[in-house]
Amino acid sequence: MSATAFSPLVAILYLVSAILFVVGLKGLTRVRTARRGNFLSALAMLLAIVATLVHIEVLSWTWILVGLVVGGVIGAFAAFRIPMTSMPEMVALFNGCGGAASALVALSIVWQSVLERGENPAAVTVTSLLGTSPALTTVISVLIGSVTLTGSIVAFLKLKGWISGKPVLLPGRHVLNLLLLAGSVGGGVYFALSATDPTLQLQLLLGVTVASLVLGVLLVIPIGGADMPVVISLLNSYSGLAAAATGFVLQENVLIISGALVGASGLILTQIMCKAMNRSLANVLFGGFGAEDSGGGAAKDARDYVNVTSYSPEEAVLVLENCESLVVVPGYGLAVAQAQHTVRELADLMAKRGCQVTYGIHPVAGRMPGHMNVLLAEADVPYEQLLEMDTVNPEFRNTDAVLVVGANDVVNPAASKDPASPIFGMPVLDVQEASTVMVIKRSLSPGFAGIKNELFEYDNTMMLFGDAKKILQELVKEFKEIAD
Amino acid sequence: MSATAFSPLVAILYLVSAILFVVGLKGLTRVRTARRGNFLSALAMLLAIVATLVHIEVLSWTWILVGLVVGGVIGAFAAFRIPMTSMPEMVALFNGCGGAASALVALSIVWQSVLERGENPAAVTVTSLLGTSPALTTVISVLIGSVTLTGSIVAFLKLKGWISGKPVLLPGRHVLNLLLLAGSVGGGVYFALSATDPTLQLQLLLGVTVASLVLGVLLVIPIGGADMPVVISLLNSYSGLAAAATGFVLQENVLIISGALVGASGLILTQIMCKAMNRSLANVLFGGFGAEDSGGGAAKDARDYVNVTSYSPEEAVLVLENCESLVVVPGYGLAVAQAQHTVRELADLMAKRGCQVTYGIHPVAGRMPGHMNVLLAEADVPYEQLLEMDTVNPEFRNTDAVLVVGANDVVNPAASKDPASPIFGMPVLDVQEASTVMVIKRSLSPGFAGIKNELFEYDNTMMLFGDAKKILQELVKEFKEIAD
Amino acid sequence: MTEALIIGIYVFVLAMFVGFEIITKIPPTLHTPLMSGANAVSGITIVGAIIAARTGSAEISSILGLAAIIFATINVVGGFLVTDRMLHMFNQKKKR
Amino acid sequence: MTEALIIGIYVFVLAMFVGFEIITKIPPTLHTPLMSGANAVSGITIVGAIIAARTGSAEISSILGLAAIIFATINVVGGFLVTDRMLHMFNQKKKR
Ligand SMILES: NC(=O)c1ccc[n+]([C@@H]2O[C@H](COP(=O)([O-])OP(=O)(O)OC[C@H]3O[C@@H](n4cnc5c(N)ncnc54)[C@H](OP(=O)(O)O)[C@@H]3O)[C@@H](O)[C@H]2O)c1
Ligand SMILES: NC(=O)c1ccc[n+]([C@@H]2O[C@H](COP(=O)([O-])OP(=O)(O)OC[C@H]3O[C@@H](n4cnc5c(N)ncnc54)[C@H](OP(=O)(O)O)[C@@H]3O)[C@@H](O)[C@H]2O)c1
Repeated sequence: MSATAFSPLVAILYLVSAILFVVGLKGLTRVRTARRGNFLSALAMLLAIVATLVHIEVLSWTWILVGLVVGGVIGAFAAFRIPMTSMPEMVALFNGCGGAASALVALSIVWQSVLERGENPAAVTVTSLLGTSPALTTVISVLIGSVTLTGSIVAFLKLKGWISGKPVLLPGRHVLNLLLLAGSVGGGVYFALSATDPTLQLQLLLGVTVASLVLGVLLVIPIGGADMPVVISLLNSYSGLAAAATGFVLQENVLIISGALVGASGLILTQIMCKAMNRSLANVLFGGFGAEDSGGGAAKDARDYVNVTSYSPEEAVLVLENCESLVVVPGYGLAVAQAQHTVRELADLMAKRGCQVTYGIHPVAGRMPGHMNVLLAEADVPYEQLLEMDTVNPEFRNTDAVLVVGANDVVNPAASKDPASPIFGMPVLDVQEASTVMVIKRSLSPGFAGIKNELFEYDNTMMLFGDAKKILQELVKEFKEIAD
Repeated sequence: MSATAFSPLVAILYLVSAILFVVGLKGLTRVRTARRGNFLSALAMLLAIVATLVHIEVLSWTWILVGLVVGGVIGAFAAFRIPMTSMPEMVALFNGCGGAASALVALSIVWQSVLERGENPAAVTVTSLLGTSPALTTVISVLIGSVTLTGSIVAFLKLKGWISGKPVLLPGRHVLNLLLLAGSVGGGVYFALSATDPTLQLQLLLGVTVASLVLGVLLVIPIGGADMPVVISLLNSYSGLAAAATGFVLQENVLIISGALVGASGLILTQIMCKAMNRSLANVLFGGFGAEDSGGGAAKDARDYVNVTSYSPEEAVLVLENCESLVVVPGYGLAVAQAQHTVRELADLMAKRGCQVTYGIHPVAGRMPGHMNVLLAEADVPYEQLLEMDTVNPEFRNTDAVLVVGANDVVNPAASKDPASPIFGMPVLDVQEASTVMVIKRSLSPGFAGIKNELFEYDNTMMLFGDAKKILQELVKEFKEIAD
Repeated sequence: MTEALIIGIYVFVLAMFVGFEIITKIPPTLHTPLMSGANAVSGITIVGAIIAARTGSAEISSILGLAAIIFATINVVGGFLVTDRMLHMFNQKKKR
Repeated sequence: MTEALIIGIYVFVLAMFVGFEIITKIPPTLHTPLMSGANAVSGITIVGAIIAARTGSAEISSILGLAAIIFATINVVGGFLVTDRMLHMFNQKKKR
């Protein structure tokens, strides 16, 4: 480590910590071991922090303690306060913090080792003092960290709805982004290799910082709000790489290892998520998916539909009370309406009447991976009733009724039928195979993909228009009346 | 590297080589990519060798070239000459060479850097000159390398049948082995830590070498010949660890990485192989499995059997010519008799008559993993006809006839029926479910596990006694006569 | 290129391999927890933040360090707690 | 313990993880080829052997080095060739 002397004990502690990170992350990939895996990772982090505190010559504890306490309180408060359904936003914010921290550490090292030296500061540069490669990794850390920070903030704002979720497609944005990237990289290389003047070097560094902050915004702005989970996963990978870059600056292997672990696993996860939506990463990042001008089959409102039959909750209950099997298919609308408890109430009433109720969970239903699982878990729906797509799809032909609650794209038959459809190829739930399909949504507006769904026109489809929670509450009320 | 100056270019070449090793080994785990994987590993090795030659200051090329040419010719000659069916022996020998090389390198470093110094050699020890940890890793490299060498040689001799395949169980062998191990380790530690006298240090090093050479013999002698594949896999893992230890001595990361890769993958493979036999590694190493005194159900000859009916090849053909489906179950006896071509001839004749012929391959049939696959591949049996155990087992109930050729343990019903049997729990091929089972073997002697097989007494079993090749040739002859 | 940089690259490459290999098939339910758990791990930069802030002076470097500690701690503490909260939910359901 | 040793241990541990992770499910057919392929890789000790023999003197160290080169080369060349021979057999079969 450049900042401190080498200590074998601390190196071993860091190694143990790195091993625990590996074991912990591996644990996170299996349901049975996930919680223990998370715990092991947290333990690894604690170990790394303690080893660091023991190791370095702390000149003043005040700021370290202040920082730990303030950050810890904010983090814990945020973690306990937010509702489960706002997880993606929260993860985005946390991720931004990580990126910011990596960039700040790199900047602080520059100030500390160069600008604040007792000797004549005009005589030394980062490169002359620390060497070329630490200078280079410093600027990489700043670059990636800054992009992560502002990119995550934009993702957060989009998910919160504080700025429009619609892709903002500036003209010439690709050129602008390329220029900014080239500028940052070029400035960074010049910073590390050729600068001999500390003032110029400082200006370059600040220039790179600003350029990457802007770049982060511009890269995420053109991406639709619903693609944010993928973006966050990618930014998560970046924040790992930023931490690894910081590790190169400090020559600390534990940072390099954990950073690389996160970098790699984030990339893999991003790919897995893209695959589940049947899209390429490039399409997610640069496709402007969900923008106004999105391709063929775009639908805005009822004018695109013919032969849609709307039913009242009373009529729906007449069908439901004779069902022997019901599959509930939840979608993003369930989260919007916060109707998870009501849907469970209805399911329980049906089950009491002898109907077999299960839930069909599409892997990308909602707006984050596992969105429906989290939502239904909050409403205490038994785990065994949640069926994955591959399990539930062959069942639909033997199902009396399907209740689609605020789902749209994930039940769109065009995905398997219409090669011209933008979502063609994405595996969907074949709800139309059931005897009756009931769809609860507020209007005929499209879902995330912005396209028409001809399921709503099918003869065996009953549309129940209204807010999911309200409609479900009415269904529950009717049911109770029957029971009395 | 202690022996040479640091060169970034060479370090990068070594890194590329290490990456290629990882990718290559990963490729070796899938049938589709296995050959390319092996090629990539070989490329990685070539790269590492070239990088080394470029890098170090070669004072004389003679010996290096002599070594490469002599070793290369011997290796290539051995690789091309041996029959496919002697693979395990060959791998054992190659493996022994690897262990020997690691030990020799470590010894050479000691001589070169200490004993052959121009200055007064009496004044320096390995430890004082190279440091404690290189001294320690040197002795580890010698220890593991020597055990690998002699262990592999014993495995080779057992497989070749040049020494008895029977476990040789010396009384008190566990104590003796423990003493030898403790002696080697203790001597090694003393060598690295406390020796100040170079003569004593040299004596210690030679003592450790001799003790580990003896240990290698004693560890493998008590293991039955048929367990040798597992032993070789374990020794393979050791040779990797020896290479890694050499890497520590030379402070060369490419050796550490490739050595650790082999060490880890060898361990995993050993475990997989033990699992396929439903035995623990400890049982394989220390159980003396296959010794004269092996537990209940031991059977030596015909006196243990009642109700065995022996048939002639003519009678067998009468049954076979009416079969619509035949499963051939090959075992170790097929390899002994070298009857793979003849069995294929018979199968082709049957197929021509409209019978559907497949082969049921048990994962541990024969004496090495994939033994039957290699054997039948040599006889050009189409790959699609080879069915794995899980695929073929449900088929037996619909099969007209099963032809068991020199297999015994892998078709022993006791494995699933008799909890007292030593092989209880091992998954076997349920051949008895077929209408007729024909078993070709020379006598009623037991197979590798040394136990009775009551399949031979079943009513639907026809025993065809004789050498597998001879019996099969007679069957082929009879068949051709029918066809005429 | 210095030897230290090369060694860093070795360690980095190996750790990337480990990262790629440990995440293979993962059920969709765990996508979000894995994301947020991995995110918490990337807060390891806190080690660097502590080093940066250790002088406790009023100089710019220490102030940047303090800010880095705060941000990194939010990331670490918030990340692990939020992940645990999510996973707790799934576990509860399974026990019944 | 020196810094060099510690770094070696880091590299070793990471490579062990990689080794454990890349070998997961492997069909029985490939057990023997994998064994012999991995065995050939362990011949990497040839790098050390070349270093040991580079002086080419008639001293004991060089003679040990020469022996090491011969053994390691047998391991490497024989191992890769034998593996390729085995795999060639399987591949041939599949093409038909
Ligand atoms: N899960 C992920 O990780 C992830 C990530 C990125 C993108 N995506 C994308 O998101 C989409 C998910 O599909 P989805 O079927 O779940 O959702 P969707 O296709 O976006 O459809 C949601 C539907 O819910 C309705 N809705 C909204 N608020 C409602 C309320 N209060 N009450 C009743 N209905 C309401 C909307 O129709 P009305 O406005 O008419 O009510 C809308 O059509 C997919 O296209 C997927 O690719 C998912
Ligand atoms: N595949 C592996 O990797 C591996 C590794 C270690 C151990 N093993 C063990 O090896 C055993 C393999 O089972 P297996 O059924 O293949 O073999 P087996 O149980 O050893 O039986 C082989 C049979 O072949 C007969 N035989 C020998 N030479 C013959 C010839 N020339 N013609 C006709 N028959 C002949 C023998 O009986 P006669 O003497 O009466 O002819 C013997 O009963 C298992 O117990 C397994 O656990 C396998």
